[in-house]
Amino acid sequence: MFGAMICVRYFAALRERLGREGDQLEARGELSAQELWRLAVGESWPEQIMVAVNQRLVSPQSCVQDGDEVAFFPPMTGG
Amino acid sequence: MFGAMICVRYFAALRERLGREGDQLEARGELSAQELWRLAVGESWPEQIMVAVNQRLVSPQSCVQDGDEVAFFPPMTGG
Amino acid sequence: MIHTGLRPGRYAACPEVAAFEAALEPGSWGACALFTGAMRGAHAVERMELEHYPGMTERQLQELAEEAVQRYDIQHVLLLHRVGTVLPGETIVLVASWSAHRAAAFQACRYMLETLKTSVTFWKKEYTPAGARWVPPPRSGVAA
Amino acid sequence: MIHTGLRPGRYAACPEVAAFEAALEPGSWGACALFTGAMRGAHAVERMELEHYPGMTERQLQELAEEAVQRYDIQHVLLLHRVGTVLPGETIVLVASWSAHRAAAFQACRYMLETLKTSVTFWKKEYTPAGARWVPPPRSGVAA
Repeated sequence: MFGAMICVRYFAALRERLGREGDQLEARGELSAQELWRLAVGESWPEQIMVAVNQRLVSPQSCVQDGDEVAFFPPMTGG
Repeated sequence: MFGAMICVRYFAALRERLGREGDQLEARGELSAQELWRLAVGESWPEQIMVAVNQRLVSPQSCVQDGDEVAFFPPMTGG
Repeated sequence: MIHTGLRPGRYAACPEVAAFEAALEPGSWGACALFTGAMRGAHAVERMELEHYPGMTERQLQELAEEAVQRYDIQHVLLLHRVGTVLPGETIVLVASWSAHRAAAFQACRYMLETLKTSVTFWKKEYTPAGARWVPPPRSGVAA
Repeated sequence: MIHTGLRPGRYAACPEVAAFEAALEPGSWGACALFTGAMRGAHAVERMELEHYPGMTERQLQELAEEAVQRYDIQHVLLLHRVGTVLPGETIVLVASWSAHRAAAFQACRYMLETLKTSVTFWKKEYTPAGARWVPPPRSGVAA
Protein backbone atom coordinates (compact mmCIF):
# COMPACT_ATOMS: atom_id res chain seq x y z
CA MET A 1 0.00 0.00 0.00
CA PHE A 2 2.14 2.83 -1.37
CA GLY A 3 2.18 5.87 0.86
CA ALA A 4 0.08 4.30 3.68
CA MET A 5 1.25 5.18 7.15
CA ILE A 6 0.44 3.90 10.62
CA CYS A 7 -2.03 6.18 12.32
CA VAL A 8 -1.17 6.29 16.03
CA ARG A 9 -3.75 7.60 18.51
CA TYR A 10 -3.55 8.42 22.20
CA PHE A 11 -6.41 8.66 24.69
CA ALA A 12 -7.22 10.04 28.12
CA ALA A 13 -4.34 10.62 30.59
CA LEU A 14 -1.84 9.45 27.99
CA ARG A 15 -3.05 11.96 25.39
CA GLU A 16 -2.79 14.69 28.01
CA ARG A 17 0.71 13.69 29.11
CA LEU A 18 2.04 13.51 25.54
CA GLY A 19 0.28 16.74 24.62
CA ARG A 20 -1.01 15.38 21.29
CA GLU A 21 -3.83 13.23 19.93
CA GLY A 22 -1.68 11.06 17.71
CA ASP A 23 1.18 10.59 15.25
CA GLN A 24 1.67 9.35 11.70
CA LEU A 25 4.51 6.83 11.26
CA GLU A 26 5.83 4.58 8.54
CA ALA A 27 6.28 0.96 9.62
CA ARG A 28 9.06 -0.05 7.12
CA GLY A 29 8.84 -3.77 7.68
CA GLU A 30 7.52 -5.89 10.53
CA LEU A 31 6.90 -4.13 13.82
CA SER A 32 5.13 -4.96 17.07
CA ALA A 33 2.77 -2.52 18.78
CA GLN A 34 5.33 -2.30 21.57
CA GLU A 35 8.09 -1.37 19.11
CA LEU A 36 5.78 1.18 17.48
CA TRP A 37 5.30 2.75 20.93
CA ARG A 38 9.06 3.20 21.29
CA LEU A 39 9.29 4.78 17.85
CA ALA A 40 6.33 7.11 18.35
CA VAL A 41 6.72 8.10 21.99
CA GLY A 42 10.44 7.55 22.52
CA GLU A 43 9.94 5.78 25.85
CA SER A 44 10.29 2.17 26.97
CA TRP A 45 7.04 0.22 27.24
CA PRO A 46 5.07 1.22 30.36
CA GLU A 47 3.31 -1.47 32.35
CA GLN A 48 -0.14 -0.04 32.41
CA ILE A 49 -0.71 0.83 28.76
CA MET A 50 -3.22 -0.95 26.51
CA VAL A 51 -3.23 -1.25 22.73
CA ALA A 52 -5.91 -1.49 20.07
CA VAL A 53 -5.09 -2.23 16.44
CA ASN A 54 -7.82 -1.19 14.03
CA GLN A 55 -10.10 -0.65 17.04
CA ARG A 56 -9.65 -4.15 18.49
CA LEU A 57 -7.81 -4.79 21.75
CA VAL A 58 -4.59 -6.72 21.13
CA SER A 59 -1.47 -7.71 23.05
CA PRO A 60 1.58 -5.39 22.87
CA GLN A 61 3.39 -8.13 20.91
CA SER A 62 0.88 -7.99 18.04
CA CYS A 63 2.16 -6.99 14.62
CA VAL A 64 1.24 -3.65 13.13
CA GLN A 65 1.71 -2.54 9.55
CA ASP A 66 1.26 0.47 7.31
CA GLY A 67 -2.40 1.39 6.99
CA ASP A 68 -3.22 0.29 10.53
CA GLU A 69 -4.81 2.51 13.16
CA VAL A 70 -2.99 1.83 16.42
CA ALA A 71 -4.30 3.30 19.67
CA PHE A 72 -2.53 3.46 23.03
CA PHE A 73 -4.45 4.24 26.21
CA PRO A 74 -4.55 3.70 29.99
CA PRO A 75 -6.78 1.01 31.57
CA MET A 76 -10.47 1.71 30.99
CA THR A 77 -12.69 3.17 33.70
CA GLY A 78 -16.21 2.96 32.29
CA GLY A 79 -19.44 1.86 33.91
CA MET B 1 -57.76 -16.50 78.90
CA PHE B 2 -61.32 -17.63 79.50
CA GLY B 3 -63.25 -18.38 76.33
CA ALA B 4 -60.32 -17.78 73.97
CA MET B 5 -60.10 -20.24 71.10
CA ILE B 6 -57.47 -21.09 68.51
CA CYS B 7 -58.27 -19.42 65.21
CA VAL B 8 -57.24 -21.80 62.41
CA ARG B 9 -56.85 -20.45 58.88
CA TYR B 10 -56.31 -22.19 55.55
CA PHE B 11 -54.91 -20.67 52.37
CA ALA B 12 -54.70 -21.32 48.64
CA ALA B 13 -55.01 -24.93 47.40
CA LEU B 14 -55.55 -26.15 50.96
CA ARG B 15 -58.44 -23.74 51.53
CA GLU B 16 -60.00 -24.92 48.29
CA ARG B 17 -59.57 -28.62 49.09
CA LEU B 18 -61.03 -28.28 52.58
CA GLY B 19 -63.84 -26.08 51.31
CA ARG B 20 -63.49 -23.57 54.16
CA GLU B 21 -61.39 -20.60 55.22
CA GLY B 22 -60.79 -21.70 58.78
CA ASP B 23 -61.95 -23.27 62.03
CA GLN B 24 -62.26 -22.27 65.68
CA LEU B 25 -60.87 -24.81 68.16
CA GLU B 26 -60.19 -25.02 71.85
CA ALA B 27 -56.66 -26.13 72.70
CA ARG B 28 -57.36 -27.62 76.21
CA GLY B 29 -53.73 -27.92 77.29
CA GLU B 30 -50.47 -28.10 75.39
CA LEU B 31 -50.68 -28.85 71.70
CA SER B 32 -48.31 -28.72 68.74
CA ALA B 33 -49.30 -27.19 65.41
CA GLN B 34 -49.12 -30.67 63.93
CA GLU B 35 -51.54 -32.02 66.57
CA LEU B 36 -53.84 -29.06 65.95
CA TRP B 37 -53.87 -29.99 62.26
CA ARG B 38 -55.07 -33.50 63.11
CA LEU B 39 -57.79 -32.10 65.35
CA ALA B 40 -58.98 -29.51 62.86
CA VAL B 41 -58.63 -31.35 59.56
CA GLY B 42 -58.86 -34.97 60.72
CA GLU B 43 -55.94 -36.05 58.55
CA SER B 44 -52.39 -37.14 59.33
CA TRP B 45 -49.74 -34.47 58.79
CA PRO B 46 -49.01 -33.98 55.08
CA GLU B 47 -45.42 -33.47 53.98
CA GLN B 48 -45.81 -30.26 52.06
CA ILE B 49 -47.80 -28.11 54.48
CA MET B 50 -46.40 -25.01 56.19
CA VAL B 51 -47.51 -23.38 59.43
CA ALA B 52 -47.60 -19.85 60.76
CA VAL B 53 -48.47 -19.06 64.37
CA ASN B 54 -49.61 -15.48 64.91
CA GLN B 55 -48.42 -14.70 61.40
CA ARG B 56 -44.88 -16.00 61.87
CA LEU B 57 -43.57 -19.10 60.13
CA VAL B 58 -42.84 -21.87 62.63
CA SER B 59 -42.03 -25.57 62.61
CA PRO B 60 -44.92 -28.07 62.85
CA GLN B 61 -43.63 -29.04 66.31
CA SER B 62 -44.19 -25.54 67.70
CA CYS B 63 -46.65 -25.14 70.57
CA VAL B 64 -49.97 -23.44 70.01
CA GLN B 65 -52.41 -22.22 72.64
CA ASP B 66 -55.82 -20.64 73.01
CA GLY B 67 -55.85 -17.15 71.57
CA ASP B 68 -53.36 -18.01 68.82
CA GLU B 69 -54.00 -17.56 65.12
CA VAL B 70 -52.63 -20.66 63.38
CA ALA B 71 -52.46 -20.79 59.59
CA PHE B 72 -51.81 -23.81 57.39
CA PHE B 73 -50.87 -23.40 53.75
CA PRO B 74 -48.98 -24.98 50.83
CA PRO B 75 -45.45 -23.85 49.90
CA MET B 76 -45.37 -20.24 48.72
CA THR B 77 -45.13 -19.30 45.06
CA GLY B 78 -44.59 -15.56 45.04
CA GLY B 79 -42.20 -13.44 43.04
CA MET C 1 -35.39 4.62 52.69
CA ILE C 2 -37.48 1.48 52.59
CA HIS C 3 -40.79 1.14 50.84
CA THR C 4 -42.71 -2.11 50.50
CA GLY C 5 -46.23 -2.70 49.33
CA LEU C 6 -48.93 -4.88 47.87
CA ARG C 7 -50.65 -3.69 44.72
CA PRO C 8 -54.17 -4.89 44.02
CA GLY C 9 -54.17 -3.20 40.60
CA ARG C 10 -51.63 -3.11 37.80
CA TYR C 11 -48.61 -0.89 38.18
CA ALA C 12 -45.84 0.23 35.87
CA ALA C 13 -42.34 -0.47 37.14
CA CYS C 14 -40.65 2.63 35.78
CA PRO C 15 -42.81 5.36 37.33
CA GLU C 16 -42.63 3.55 40.68
CA VAL C 17 -38.84 3.52 40.55
CA ALA C 18 -38.64 7.12 39.32
CA ALA C 19 -40.90 8.32 42.13
CA PHE C 20 -38.86 6.42 44.72
CA GLU C 21 -35.56 7.74 43.39
CA ALA C 22 -36.92 11.28 43.35
CA ALA C 23 -37.27 11.05 47.14
CA LEU C 24 -33.64 9.95 47.66
CA GLU C 25 -30.88 12.46 48.22
CA PRO C 26 -29.35 13.16 44.79
CA GLY C 27 -25.85 11.75 44.44
CA SER C 28 -26.26 9.64 47.60
CA TRP C 29 -25.99 6.31 45.75
CA GLY C 30 -23.88 5.03 42.90
CA ALA C 31 -25.47 1.71 42.10
CA CYS C 32 -29.02 0.49 41.68
CA ALA C 33 -29.88 -3.14 40.95
CA LEU C 34 -33.46 -3.77 39.98
CA PHE C 35 -35.46 -6.84 39.10
CA THR C 36 -38.90 -6.96 37.60
CA GLY C 37 -40.84 -10.17 37.16
CA ALA C 38 -43.74 -10.16 34.76
CA MET C 39 -46.44 -12.66 33.91
CA ARG C 40 -45.46 -14.49 30.76
CA GLY C 41 -47.90 -14.97 27.91
CA ALA C 42 -46.94 -18.57 27.23
CA HIS C 43 -48.85 -21.81 27.96
CA ALA C 44 -52.30 -20.37 27.14
CA VAL C 45 -52.60 -18.91 30.65
CA GLU C 46 -55.27 -16.22 30.41
CA ARG C 47 -54.87 -14.79 33.88
CA MET C 48 -53.42 -15.46 37.28
CA GLU C 49 -54.86 -14.95 40.75
CA LEU C 50 -52.35 -14.00 43.40
CA GLU C 51 -53.53 -14.92 46.88
CA HIS C 52 -51.83 -13.60 50.00
CA TYR C 53 -52.20 -13.63 53.80
CA PRO C 54 -53.42 -10.14 54.67
CA GLY C 55 -51.34 -8.69 57.48
CA MET C 56 -48.66 -11.36 57.45
CA THR C 57 -47.61 -10.77 53.84
CA GLU C 58 -47.16 -7.02 54.29
CA ARG C 59 -45.11 -7.55 57.42
CA GLN C 60 -42.95 -10.18 55.74
CA LEU C 61 -42.16 -7.78 52.88
CA GLN C 62 -41.19 -5.03 55.30
CA GLU C 63 -39.03 -7.39 57.38
CA LEU C 64 -37.37 -8.78 54.27
CA ALA C 65 -36.42 -5.27 53.15
CA GLU C 66 -35.10 -4.41 56.62
CA GLU C 67 -33.14 -7.65 56.77
CA ALA C 68 -31.55 -6.92 53.39
CA VAL C 69 -30.44 -3.47 54.60
CA GLN C 70 -28.89 -5.11 57.68
CA ARG C 71 -27.25 -7.96 55.81
CA TYR C 72 -25.88 -6.11 52.77
CA ASP C 73 -24.22 -2.75 52.32
CA ILE C 74 -27.31 -1.13 50.80
CA GLN C 75 -29.11 2.04 51.81
CA HIS C 76 -32.49 1.93 50.08
CA VAL C 77 -35.02 -0.74 49.11
CA LEU C 78 -38.14 -0.67 46.98
CA LEU C 79 -40.14 -3.89 47.10
CA LEU C 80 -43.56 -4.17 45.45
CA HIS C 81 -45.69 -7.23 44.79
CA ARG C 82 -48.91 -7.64 42.96
CA VAL C 83 -51.94 -9.35 44.51
CA GLY C 84 -55.29 -10.25 42.95
CA THR C 85 -55.90 -10.74 39.24
CA VAL C 86 -52.84 -10.45 36.98
CA LEU C 87 -52.90 -10.54 33.17
CA PRO C 88 -50.11 -11.66 30.78
CA GLY C 89 -47.40 -9.04 30.40
CA GLU C 90 -48.19 -7.30 33.68
CA THR C 91 -45.54 -6.77 36.35
CA ILE C 92 -45.87 -9.12 39.32
CA VAL C 93 -42.87 -8.17 41.39
CA LEU C 94 -40.38 -5.32 41.61
CA VAL C 95 -37.28 -5.59 43.79
CA ALA C 96 -34.72 -2.79 43.82
CA SER C 97 -31.80 -1.86 46.04
CA TRP C 98 -29.59 1.22 46.07
CA SER C 99 -26.03 1.22 47.32
CA ALA C 100 -22.62 2.80 46.96
CA HIS C 101 -21.38 -0.59 45.77
CA ARG C 102 -22.61 -2.51 42.77
CA ALA C 103 -21.85 -5.95 44.23
CA ALA C 104 -23.96 -5.24 47.32
CA ALA C 105 -26.79 -3.85 45.20
CA PHE C 106 -26.87 -7.00 43.04
CA GLN C 107 -26.57 -9.40 45.97
CA ALA C 108 -29.30 -7.74 48.01
CA CYS C 109 -31.65 -7.60 45.03
CA ARG C 110 -31.11 -11.26 44.26
CA TYR C 111 -31.43 -12.25 47.91
CA MET C 112 -34.76 -10.49 48.32
CA LEU C 113 -36.12 -11.99 45.12
CA GLU C 114 -35.14 -15.56 46.04
CA THR C 115 -36.57 -15.14 49.54
CA LEU C 116 -39.80 -13.73 48.10
CA LYS C 117 -40.26 -16.81 45.96
CA THR C 118 -40.17 -19.31 48.77
CA SER C 119 -40.69 -17.58 52.11
CA VAL C 120 -43.30 -14.86 51.69
CA THR C 121 -46.98 -15.80 51.79
CA PHE C 122 -48.04 -15.54 48.16
CA TRP C 123 -49.77 -18.24 46.13
CA LYS C 124 -50.37 -18.19 42.39
CA LYS C 125 -53.24 -19.83 40.56
CA GLU C 126 -53.26 -19.95 36.77
CA TYR C 127 -56.39 -19.95 34.63
CA THR C 128 -56.39 -21.50 31.16
CA PRO C 129 -59.31 -22.33 28.83
CA ALA C 130 -58.83 -25.96 29.98
CA GLY C 131 -59.13 -25.11 33.69
CA ALA C 132 -57.23 -23.73 36.65
CA ARG C 133 -54.20 -24.97 38.57
CA TRP C 134 -52.13 -23.83 41.51
CA VAL C 135 -48.58 -23.04 40.43
CA PRO C 136 -46.10 -25.51 41.95
CA PRO C 137 -43.25 -24.14 44.10
CA PRO C 138 -40.38 -22.73 42.00
CA ARG C 139 -37.26 -24.61 41.17
CA SER C 140 -34.20 -22.47 41.79
CA GLY C 141 -33.32 -20.04 39.01
CA VAL C 142 -36.45 -20.51 36.92
CA ALA C 143 -38.69 -17.48 36.65
CA ALA C 144 -42.25 -18.29 37.62
CA MET D 1 -33.84 -7.13 20.56
CA ILE D 2 -30.54 -5.45 21.28
CA HIS D 3 -30.04 -1.74 21.66
CA THR D 4 -26.78 -0.11 22.65
CA GLY D 5 -25.81 3.52 22.59
CA LEU D 6 -23.69 6.40 23.75
CA ARG D 7 -25.47 9.42 25.19
CA PRO D 8 -23.77 12.80 24.99
CA GLY D 9 -26.53 14.41 27.06
CA ARG D 10 -28.25 13.35 30.26
CA TYR D 11 -30.86 10.64 30.10
CA ALA D 12 -33.41 9.25 32.53
CA ALA D 13 -33.19 5.51 33.06
CA CYS D 14 -36.89 4.82 33.46
CA PRO D 15 -38.25 6.28 30.21
CA GLU D 16 -35.46 4.52 28.30
CA VAL D 17 -36.41 1.18 29.80
CA ALA D 18 -40.13 1.80 29.32
CA ALA D 19 -39.63 2.68 25.65
CA PHE D 20 -37.49 -0.40 25.10
CA GLU D 21 -39.99 -2.70 26.81
CA ALA D 22 -42.84 -1.20 24.82
CA ALA D 23 -41.16 -2.54 21.67
CA LEU D 24 -40.89 -6.09 23.04
CA GLU D 25 -43.63 -8.65 22.47
CA PRO D 26 -45.89 -8.45 25.56
CA GLY D 27 -45.62 -11.56 27.72
CA SER D 28 -42.48 -12.71 25.88
CA TRP D 29 -40.25 -12.41 28.95
CA GLY D 30 -40.67 -13.15 32.64
CA ALA D 31 -37.57 -11.62 34.18
CA CYS D 32 -35.73 -8.33 33.77
CA ALA D 33 -32.54 -7.52 35.63
CA LEU D 34 -31.44 -3.93 35.40
CA PHE D 35 -28.50 -1.98 36.74
CA THR D 36 -28.05 1.76 36.76
CA GLY D 37 -24.86 3.46 37.81
CA ALA D 38 -25.01 7.10 38.73
CA MET D 39 -22.40 9.69 39.53
CA ARG D 40 -22.14 10.07 43.28
CA GLY D 41 -22.13 13.47 44.94
CA ALA D 42 -19.38 12.63 47.42
CA HIS D 43 -15.74 13.79 47.53
CA ALA D 44 -16.46 17.34 46.31
CA VAL D 45 -16.42 16.19 42.67
CA GLU D 46 -18.25 18.88 40.71
CA ARG D 47 -18.38 17.12 37.38
CA MET D 48 -16.90 14.28 35.41
CA GLU D 49 -15.75 14.11 31.80
CA LEU D 50 -16.27 10.76 30.13
CA GLU D 51 -13.88 10.24 27.24
CA HIS D 52 -14.36 7.44 24.70
CA TYR D 53 -12.86 6.13 21.45
CA PRO D 54 -15.39 7.08 18.78
CA GLY D 55 -16.20 4.11 16.59
CA MET D 56 -14.47 1.52 18.75
CA THR D 57 -16.57 2.19 21.86
CA GLU D 58 -19.89 1.87 20.02
CA ARG D 59 -18.79 -1.39 18.42
CA GLN D 60 -17.57 -2.77 21.75
CA LEU D 61 -20.96 -2.07 23.34
CA GLN D 62 -22.80 -3.78 20.51
CA GLU D 63 -20.46 -6.80 20.62
CA LEU D 64 -20.75 -7.03 24.39
CA ALA D 65 -24.55 -7.14 24.14
CA GLU D 66 -24.41 -9.77 21.39
CA GLU D 67 -21.93 -11.83 23.38
CA ALA D 68 -24.21 -11.74 26.43
CA VAL D 69 -27.14 -13.00 24.34
CA GLN D 70 -24.93 -15.86 23.08
CA ARG D 71 -23.48 -16.72 26.45
CA TYR D 72 -26.58 -16.49 28.65
CA ASP D 73 -30.17 -17.53 28.17
CA ILE D 74 -31.39 -13.97 27.59
CA GLN D 75 -33.44 -12.57 24.72
CA HIS D 76 -33.10 -8.79 24.96
CA VAL D 77 -30.44 -6.30 25.99
CA LEU D 78 -30.48 -2.57 26.59
CA LEU D 79 -27.05 -1.06 27.16
CA LEU D 80 -26.55 2.70 27.40
CA HIS D 81 -23.51 4.67 28.48
CA ARG D 82 -23.00 8.34 28.99
CA VAL D 83 -20.13 10.26 27.35
CA GLY D 84 -19.05 13.86 27.81
CA THR D 85 -19.82 16.00 30.85
CA VAL D 86 -21.66 14.26 33.70
CA LEU D 87 -22.95 15.98 36.86
CA PRO D 88 -23.51 14.44 40.32
CA GLY D 89 -26.69 12.36 40.49
CA GLU D 90 -26.86 11.77 36.75
CA THR D 91 -27.04 8.27 35.29
CA ILE D 92 -23.76 7.10 33.75
CA VAL D 93 -24.60 3.56 32.72
CA LEU D 94 -27.70 1.46 32.22
CA VAL D 95 -27.45 -2.30 31.67
CA ALA D 96 -30.60 -4.40 31.35
CA SER D 97 -31.36 -7.91 30.18
CA TRP D 98 -34.67 -9.69 29.63
CA SER D 99 -35.09 -13.43 29.89
CA ALA D 100 -37.49 -16.21 30.74
CA HIS D 101 -35.18 -17.06 33.64
CA ARG D 102 -34.26 -14.79 36.52
CA ALA D 103 -30.84 -16.36 37.08
CA ALA D 104 -29.82 -15.77 33.46
CA ALA D 105 -31.14 -12.20 33.58
CA PHE D 106 -29.07 -11.42 36.69
CA GLN D 107 -25.92 -13.15 35.44
CA ALA D 108 -26.00 -11.46 32.04
CA CYS D 109 -26.62 -8.03 33.58
CA ARG D 110 -23.73 -8.46 35.99
CA TYR D 111 -21.44 -9.84 33.31
CA MET D 112 -22.05 -6.89 30.99
CA LEU D 113 -21.50 -4.40 33.79
CA GLU D 114 -18.22 -5.93 34.93
CA THR D 115 -16.97 -6.15 31.34
CA LEU D 116 -17.95 -2.52 30.73
CA LYS D 117 -15.85 -1.40 33.67
CA THR D 118 -12.59 -2.89 32.48
CA SER D 119 -12.80 -3.76 28.78
CA VAL D 120 -14.76 -1.04 26.99
CA THR D 121 -12.95 2.15 25.96
CA PHE D 122 -14.23 4.72 28.45
CA TRP D 123 -12.11 6.94 30.67
CA LYS D 124 -13.37 9.11 33.51
CA LYS D 125 -11.85 12.39 34.66
CA GLU D 126 -13.10 14.03 37.84
CA TYR D 127 -13.10 17.77 38.45
CA THR D 128 -12.97 19.17 42.00
CA PRO D 129 -12.34 22.73 43.21
CA ALA D 130 -8.78 21.56 44.01
CA GLY D 131 -8.13 20.28 40.48
CA ALA D 132 -8.77 17.37 38.13
CA ARG D 133 -7.71 13.73 38.18
CA TRP D 134 -8.18 10.67 36.02
CA VAL D 135 -10.15 8.01 37.88
CA PRO D 136 -8.00 4.94 38.60
CA PRO D 137 -9.17 1.54 37.27
CA PRO D 138 -11.92 0.02 39.45
CA ARG D 139 -11.35 -2.54 42.11
CA SER D 140 -13.82 -5.40 41.80
CA GLY D 141 -17.24 -4.80 43.34
CA VAL D 142 -16.82 -1.11 44.12
CA ALA D 143 -19.08 1.24 42.18
CA ALA D 144 -17.09 3.95 40.45
